[in-house]
Amino acid sequence: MPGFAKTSASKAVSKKGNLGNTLHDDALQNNGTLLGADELVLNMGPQHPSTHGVLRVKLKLDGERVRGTECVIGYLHRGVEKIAENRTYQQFAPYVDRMDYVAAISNGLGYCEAVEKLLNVEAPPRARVIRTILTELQRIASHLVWLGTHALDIGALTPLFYCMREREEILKVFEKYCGARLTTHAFRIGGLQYESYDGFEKDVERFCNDFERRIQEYVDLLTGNSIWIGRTRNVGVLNAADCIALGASGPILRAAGVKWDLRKAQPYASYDQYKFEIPVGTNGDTYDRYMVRIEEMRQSRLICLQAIEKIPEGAIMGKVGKVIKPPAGEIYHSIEAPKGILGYYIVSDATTQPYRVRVRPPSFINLQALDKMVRGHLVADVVAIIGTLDIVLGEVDR
Amino acid sequence: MNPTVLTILHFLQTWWVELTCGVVIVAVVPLVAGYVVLLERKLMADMQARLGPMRVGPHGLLQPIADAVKLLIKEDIIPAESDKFIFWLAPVISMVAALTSMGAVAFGPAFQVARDINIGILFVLGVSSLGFLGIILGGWASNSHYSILGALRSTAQLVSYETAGGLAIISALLLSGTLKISAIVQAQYDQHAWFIFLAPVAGFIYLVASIAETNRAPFDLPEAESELVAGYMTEYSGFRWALYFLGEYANMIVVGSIATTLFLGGWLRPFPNVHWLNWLDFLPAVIIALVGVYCIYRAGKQPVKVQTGFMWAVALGCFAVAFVFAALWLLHLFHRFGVLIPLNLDFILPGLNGAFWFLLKVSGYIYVFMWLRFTLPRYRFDQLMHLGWYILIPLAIINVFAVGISMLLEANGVNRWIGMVLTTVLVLAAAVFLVRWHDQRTESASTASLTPDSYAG
Amino acid sequence: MMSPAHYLFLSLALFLIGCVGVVTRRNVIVVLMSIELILNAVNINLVLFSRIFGDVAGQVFALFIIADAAAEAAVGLGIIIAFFRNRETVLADEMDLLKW
Amino acid sequence: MLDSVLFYFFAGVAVIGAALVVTSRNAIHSAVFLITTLLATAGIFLQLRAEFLFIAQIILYVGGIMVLFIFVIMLVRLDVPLHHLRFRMKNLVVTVVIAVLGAEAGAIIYLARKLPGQGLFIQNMAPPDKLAPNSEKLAESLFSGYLLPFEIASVLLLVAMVGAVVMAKNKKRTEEES
Repeated sequence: MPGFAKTSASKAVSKKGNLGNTLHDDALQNNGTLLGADELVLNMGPQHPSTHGVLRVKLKLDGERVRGTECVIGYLHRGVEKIAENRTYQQFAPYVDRMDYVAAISNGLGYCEAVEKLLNVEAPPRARVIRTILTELQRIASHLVWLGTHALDIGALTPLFYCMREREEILKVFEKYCGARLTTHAFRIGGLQYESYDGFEKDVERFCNDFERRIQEYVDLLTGNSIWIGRTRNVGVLNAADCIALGASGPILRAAGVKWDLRKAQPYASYDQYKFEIPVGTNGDTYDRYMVRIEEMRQSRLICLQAIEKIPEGAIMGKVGKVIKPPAGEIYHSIEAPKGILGYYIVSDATTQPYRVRVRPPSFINLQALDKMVRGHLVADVVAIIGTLDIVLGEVDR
Repeated sequence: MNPTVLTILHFLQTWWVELTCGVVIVAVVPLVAGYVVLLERKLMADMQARLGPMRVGPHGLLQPIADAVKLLIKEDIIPAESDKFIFWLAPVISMVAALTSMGAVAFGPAFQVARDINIGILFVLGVSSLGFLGIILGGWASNSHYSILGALRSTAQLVSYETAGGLAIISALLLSGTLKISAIVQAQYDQHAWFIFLAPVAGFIYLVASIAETNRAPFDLPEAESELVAGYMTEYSGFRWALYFLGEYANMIVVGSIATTLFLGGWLRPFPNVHWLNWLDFLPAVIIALVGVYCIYRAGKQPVKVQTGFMWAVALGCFAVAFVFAALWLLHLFHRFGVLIPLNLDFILPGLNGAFWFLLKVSGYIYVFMWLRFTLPRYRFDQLMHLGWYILIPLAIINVFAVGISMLLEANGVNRWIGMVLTTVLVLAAAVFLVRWHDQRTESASTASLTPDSYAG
Repeated sequence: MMSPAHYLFLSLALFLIGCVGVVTRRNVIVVLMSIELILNAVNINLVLFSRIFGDVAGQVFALFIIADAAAEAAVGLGIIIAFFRNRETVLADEMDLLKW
Repeated sequence: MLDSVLFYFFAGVAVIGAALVVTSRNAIHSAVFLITTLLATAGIFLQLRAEFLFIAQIILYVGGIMVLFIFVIMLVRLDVPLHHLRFRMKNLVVTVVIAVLGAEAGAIIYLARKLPGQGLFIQNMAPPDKLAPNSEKLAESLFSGYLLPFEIASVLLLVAMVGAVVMAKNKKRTEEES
């Protein structure tokens, strides 16, 4: 029965809400209908198992059908962009890791390349190849976290643990390389601080060889499963025009059929040297996004395999002084992070500290699409759609 | 002697098996439920490439007790705006219903509380279905949106799937021709087949419906943790929450028992009519003893001395139980060869053996539940309702007719198995048709902006 | 051993309590529930007589009454929902559209 | 002995429950107490050897009808304070009821003194095995002698179902959809 319960928005936050108790003295004024036109406001989050952190979504429901949403963000706001104005360029580099903490290395790559562009230096080829390998591993790790949590949101318990098992291997590589697993701070402006360790290629190769088989395990569990298809197909459809209008990028855009990947369109690091495909979907629904990300993991694996074939010898640090003092000016540099286009806009006033750093976080912009995607769906779909957007609240709130 | 005492003694003499069973149900089922939880976690861990609880006791064997203690001493939180009376009452209803319905379950030919009611299976069904009053009332009383959404989902789901499950049960009841539990099992003995083989579709429908009735994945929408936090239990904590949990797991055992009684031959051992397989009656003792042997084998590999001791203790326990089985068997033999022992324990051996097989089958059934839970994603609410109303219920109705037809055919001299296969094929064809039809329907509906309301389903 | 009078007294008590509910309560849903009480009291009588005479007919009619109660509840609650949707009340004395 | 203990227990629960149904202010509480009463009545049925009715009462009444009630109470908001508008003759009705009950009780006690073991006070009803096996007997009766009423009852239920669906359906929404 539609609209089984009604409380107006103000009521939901006031002390009321017992649907049908004798305690309400304002029932007469409010004329509380439960049936009919009015909506139930459900506060989803900030403490909720599947809002991926501290996202709060106010859902306006009719029965279980979503009539509208309102995202409340900022619970994890730390003022990263403001902090940048009081740190030197090097000092700020670790902070960017804390934005998208699921894909810290990608953040670091974007920032370092942006500053390098500002300084007009280039990292040496060896550094760029190692950066590429680590970033692609990070992309796989990020997609694994996405897949596990997304499947968990839809109710499949097991893929999460399989995904974490593989991610663990990647994190071990990171740990061996730079000592940290999550917020790695692996790159430095101008190149790398650390040489790759002995057996780095072998580790990556072993992981990649295993990984094809492991992907097949997830595919076996999910892709052909009729419940999974039922839960994801035609859910949260976002077509190409909408994606472009909302600025959605990354797998969301590609699932809608737009073949846009900065790794191909504006190659950075050493992506121009490798052959890989850009997987695209057709419908732009949750299932397509799932397929696109699964395929992206396969492509990342191929990139890694190609890259470890020929890591050039040479220096790992470019010609960057101890004190970074870029000329006055501004720069925008963007990379294809696992979640979409990650851009850094840096304004320099020729001091050691940036005048302003502005981040274009993919999660934040993709989150805009939520309202459009969930309207008319059920509560359960909201969870699936939040999962498929692959947001990280550290990046949304910064 | 005092007449009152005599009355009481007489009462005890008549009802001691029933009383003991009652006490066992009330005292042991919670513990068993705790261990079912542990088993579930262990199985889940095994399927997910991890270890599961390992800290409390060797291999986490004491985990349920630790959990119970933790839940007991936890602060009892009652939400401020909740309806206190019903908030208090709801979990109790949930658990009492599950435990009461267990009273009529026959765990073996000798172990049943309500031994001779001639509506046995209906009693189990009806009383266990009262448990969801606890869910709906608890969801309402907690004064939380998540809770009430969970309660409403639960109501709609239970009403739908109880219909399908009831129709599936009718198929089996047609075959048995009685509602009495012991007579149902006897009918399976007399007809030389478990009813799952005579009405496979009904068995399958009951499996699905019972998963939905116990709110287990993939039908765990009322408590879907990723959507409704914990559904109707959101506001519950501590021991009240534990009561819900207990009720849920006890309910699993109840539906397992119903399925075992109706479809899997109850307490009958495999091939009960084949006499050269009579050695299977030894199997319970042997299996339990083998578990003991395995424990001893594992005991040597334990890293800590305490754990080794514990394993030995478990092994000794197994041996003791196996010995009881064996001793009773020996007594039975003595009896047969004329050595008279004054105790009349005749009913106990078949009783224990029956209980062993019965519990084994119930465990198998519950294992299927768990396996599905670890494997499948969750249905969405409208999909759940559609599955119930558009596929399972029509299929169950068709199946009732099919079973009736096959019985008529048999009465008219057609070989039973031929009739069974024919009707089952027909039902399966109907199932394929239903699924196809429903897929087309949903495909055309998904293009429309709004699908019909799901609660009305 | 209980005599029929005990059961009849119980039945009467339930019947009268149900009547009180029907007459005094304003909430239509509670009125419906009171009607269920009355039907229930009748059922006790029917089952009692079936027991006294050893004739199953009384139970058959009790079964019919349960079916009737189900029908009544379904339709009654349907009316209440429809009414509530239009007038947003379930109180009997506010259902006064015909009292003009 | 056991019989009368059971009877007084069930009867007491039923009557107290019924009284609470009528007096409690909260409709959900009323429903809960009605469930209690119905379950106690089911116990009485069991005592009267009507096993099938016992379980029918539990499954149909408690598991079906009462759930419907609770569902509707949850859907419909019932929380208008009741104290400012009360039925004027409540006290009168209650007095009448208590008077009738008292008169009945008095009559019973008087008659029991006067005619022990006769009429309404017969000690031995028909032998219990006359109704056993209950569900079989009931089914025979239902599907032979009372087949027509049975079918009429099923038609009644069907009509009620259709009527309930038609009435509860939200017309606005259906128009939107079509």
